[in-house]
Amino acid sequence: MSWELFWLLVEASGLTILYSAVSIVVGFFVSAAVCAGVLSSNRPISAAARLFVSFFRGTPLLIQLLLIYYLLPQIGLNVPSAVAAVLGLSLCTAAYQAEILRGGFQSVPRGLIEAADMCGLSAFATFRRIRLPIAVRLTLPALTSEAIMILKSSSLISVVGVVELTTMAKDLASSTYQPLPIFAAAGFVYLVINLVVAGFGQLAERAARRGHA
Amino acid sequence: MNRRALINWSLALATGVVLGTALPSAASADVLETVKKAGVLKVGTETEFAPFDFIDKGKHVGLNVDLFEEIGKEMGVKIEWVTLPWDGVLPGLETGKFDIVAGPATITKKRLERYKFSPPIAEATVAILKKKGDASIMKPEDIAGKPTGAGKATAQLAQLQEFVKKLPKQGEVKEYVGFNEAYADLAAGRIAGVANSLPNIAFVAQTSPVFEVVQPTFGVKTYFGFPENAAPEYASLNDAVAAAMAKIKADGRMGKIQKKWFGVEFDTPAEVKDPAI
Amino acid sequence: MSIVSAIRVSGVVKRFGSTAVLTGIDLDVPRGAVTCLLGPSGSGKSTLLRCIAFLEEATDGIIEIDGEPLGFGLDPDGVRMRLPDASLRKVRSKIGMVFQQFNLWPHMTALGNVAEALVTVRGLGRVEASEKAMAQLEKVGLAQRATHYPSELSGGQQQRVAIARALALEPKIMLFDEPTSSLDPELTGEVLNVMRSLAETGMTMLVVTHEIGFAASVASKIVFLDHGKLLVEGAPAEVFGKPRHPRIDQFLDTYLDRGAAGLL
Amino acid sequence: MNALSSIFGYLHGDDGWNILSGLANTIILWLVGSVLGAALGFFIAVARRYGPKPVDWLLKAHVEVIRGTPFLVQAYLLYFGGPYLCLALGDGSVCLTLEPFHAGLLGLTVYGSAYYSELFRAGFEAIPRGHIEAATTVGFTRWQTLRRIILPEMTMLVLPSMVNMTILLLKETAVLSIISVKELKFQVDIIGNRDYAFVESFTILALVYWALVEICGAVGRAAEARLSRYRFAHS
Repeated sequence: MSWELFWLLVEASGLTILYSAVSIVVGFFVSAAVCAGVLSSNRPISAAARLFVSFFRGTPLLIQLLLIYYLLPQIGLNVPSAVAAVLGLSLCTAAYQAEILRGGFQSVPRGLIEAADMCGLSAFATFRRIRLPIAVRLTLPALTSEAIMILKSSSLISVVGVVELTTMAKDLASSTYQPLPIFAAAGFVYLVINLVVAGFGQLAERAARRGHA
Repeated sequence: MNRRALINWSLALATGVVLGTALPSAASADVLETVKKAGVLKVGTETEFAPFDFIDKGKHVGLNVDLFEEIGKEMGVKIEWVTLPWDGVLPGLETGKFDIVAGPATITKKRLERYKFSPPIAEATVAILKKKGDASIMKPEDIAGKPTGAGKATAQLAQLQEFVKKLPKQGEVKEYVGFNEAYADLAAGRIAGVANSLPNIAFVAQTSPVFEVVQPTFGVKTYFGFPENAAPEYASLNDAVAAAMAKIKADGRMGKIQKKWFGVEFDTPAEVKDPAI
Repeated sequence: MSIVSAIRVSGVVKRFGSTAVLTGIDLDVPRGAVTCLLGPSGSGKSTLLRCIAFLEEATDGIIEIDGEPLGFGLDPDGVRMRLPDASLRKVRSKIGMVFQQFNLWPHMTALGNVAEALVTVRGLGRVEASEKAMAQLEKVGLAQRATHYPSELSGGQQQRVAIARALALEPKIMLFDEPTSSLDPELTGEVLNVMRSLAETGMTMLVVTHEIGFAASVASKIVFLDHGKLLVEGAPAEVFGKPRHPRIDQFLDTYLDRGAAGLL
Repeated sequence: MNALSSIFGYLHGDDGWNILSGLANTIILWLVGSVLGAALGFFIAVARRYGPKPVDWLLKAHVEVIRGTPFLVQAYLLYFGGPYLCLALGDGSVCLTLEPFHAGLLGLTVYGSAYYSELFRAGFEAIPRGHIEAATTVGFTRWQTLRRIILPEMTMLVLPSMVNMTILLLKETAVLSIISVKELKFQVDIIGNRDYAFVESFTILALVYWALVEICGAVGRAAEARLSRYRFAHS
């Protein structure tokens, strides 16, 4: 396999990284809200949040992307490829992240929340300043896994017309009839990106461990 | 009870949402007019189907690119390519994300029920691709008793299955998610031959040093065409494309393009109304 | 008119499902003094304290802080009713609480733990909040440890930070729920010392503890609970002096060596 | 629109049977793959925690490589890579080549194990040291401590992420159609490709996967409810 082909893969990985990174960040904020909704004692809010998780976790991402890309324009919302890609990825990861966070929230020792109550923190302040940061710390390895998962799932955004790493690899494989070396090379590029992500995850874990009771 | 209600509700919603995509788009303005006004014809395709559409050194090239360039000239519009995986291409055509699909697809009875097809652009008749130097297969009948394969649910697979059934000894016919995977298994030695349309495998053999075409073709004669939207507002556009292609065929440009990408020219009828399969 | 008690508990009942933990408690906690809640395990003393902090909702009865009802009040017809959350927050802001398990937030430094509520609740700027928090840490002797995380502090130090955190909000009343029970004996002293000097400033304190020595020497009032009921209350000399209630004898036998009980 | 009726049209006859057999394969691959994957993942997590340093490094490298590359690539290399290597090294006469289904199951197990092991690792980290020390002091062996103390305690934290991961594994089974494992997506795609009925085939896929995910989620919730007695053991 030539350097020229490998370089094409590296170039395509730029979009993989860009779309994944934006979606992970957007998805995190959505997931925090969804998780708060799931744990809420308000029944309609909780039911809506559960339905969100059920739908975006339950159906294949490919189909979610198709719905966003093809269905929304029919109700008058013209979504460009880039927006559809980010929307699909971030809503899907939000559903998964929300479930991960839920496990974390339920493991936050009750005493810490009681202490916040006694200090007069409002429910929202307790959520934002105490429960969320601790839940994130407890679930860092799972959240890192999810980030890596999304990096890889982003291969599906080709269905809305964004040519990223996997699609480029498939294209090259089918035009050169050398699928094995090209897929191996694409796998290597993914590995490098994900090792960097896993490395950041580990740094975060180490920092979090310092502040552990 | 609460949970069950939730599930039912979700399913109903999903069905509604998914089926919604199948509804014809509300816009009923004549598509040809819209295309002319914008000066742009949007063409959807996948890029894993050499030599029709593929990526060479990072650029989208192939017979379709050349052919649509000419069609655009005839119609006085620019061509805008939208490349998607094949799964997403036809839903895109149905929901109006683009005006025509550059597939190409083998024209079959079942597919004609759902879509219109442009005039044929090449023959799709099937031949066998083997590993270079495999002396045990010199004609199609030599695959008797040997494992072979093709892309699943393709017209070519159906032809191969028909053909194998009539041989004295029947080998296994494997189905692959796409032809590229079938080629990979041929290279890996799991199967002895891949059945695909002659234009495709001729190009494969020309590009890759490890494969070779077994002549002649077998099975019934079939043709490749471009899928088109069957809704009435597309009728004038489909006619305009057909007229442009007729002109391109008549003055020899089509032959040149075929020669460039297939190495041979094909004689194709003006229209396939009643396909053999 | 008599002086309003810091805390007044009237007719408080607490049931968890079918088990009654408190079966009707009436109690007055005087201002500016230390009151100790004693009693064997399971007597309901921690539950009572948690009801007073409104971490548990009493099943029945009224709790007044500084003359104002907490969580539940009486409507004009004398029927018990839930009060709005705003009133709950306002009344509860008069109370500071220290827990057995410290409950420091693990992701914040000592200083961060103390300053947090000053910023998010009181709305102080970061700088001002830090200065105030630092002053509190100095009072409990931990100014040098301000940037340490809870996991880097000993149990005694963590509990002193927790006291500083409660004090930073300038409460009128401090509740202590077995503040030294999860500490090694040699770390107990440093926490008790901080509590002693806090008592000397005239802070109203209600302390659930098994430190009988501390109770006897610092408290002005001892309240003894048994089986969810208030058994004895009074000055240490009255409660511990002879003749003693037989349950208190039994209790002292359990918590002190037999010989030591005789010394009291 | 008659999409709904054409969907039902595909659910009986030969197409219906093919879809059903695909569904059966998907469920077998999913269940066996995730059970084996979770078991392997647990042993990886234990070995990394209690084993010697080199074992930890080796397994960490394994986990990062498996996690870091797409399942598509792994399945591809596992299925096509072996024969290629054999052909490169000799005439290909002596060569272990895996059937698609076996290659798929093996790939799924190994892929899942890497992710599961990371979840278990997080679970170990979250358990207060004191609880483990307490078990040691009452004379539990390491294995007993693991089984009786650590496992139940960390389940609460880990369970939702485990359910997540198991659902993700379900969706990864669809990737196996690339190495011609005849699972659900492979069979449903046949209809889509043959008749160009993609909207119908996508709807069928979405509904079936959603139903499976909901079942998995319900099992997870039931397990959580049973295990909730381990929560709030303090105070």
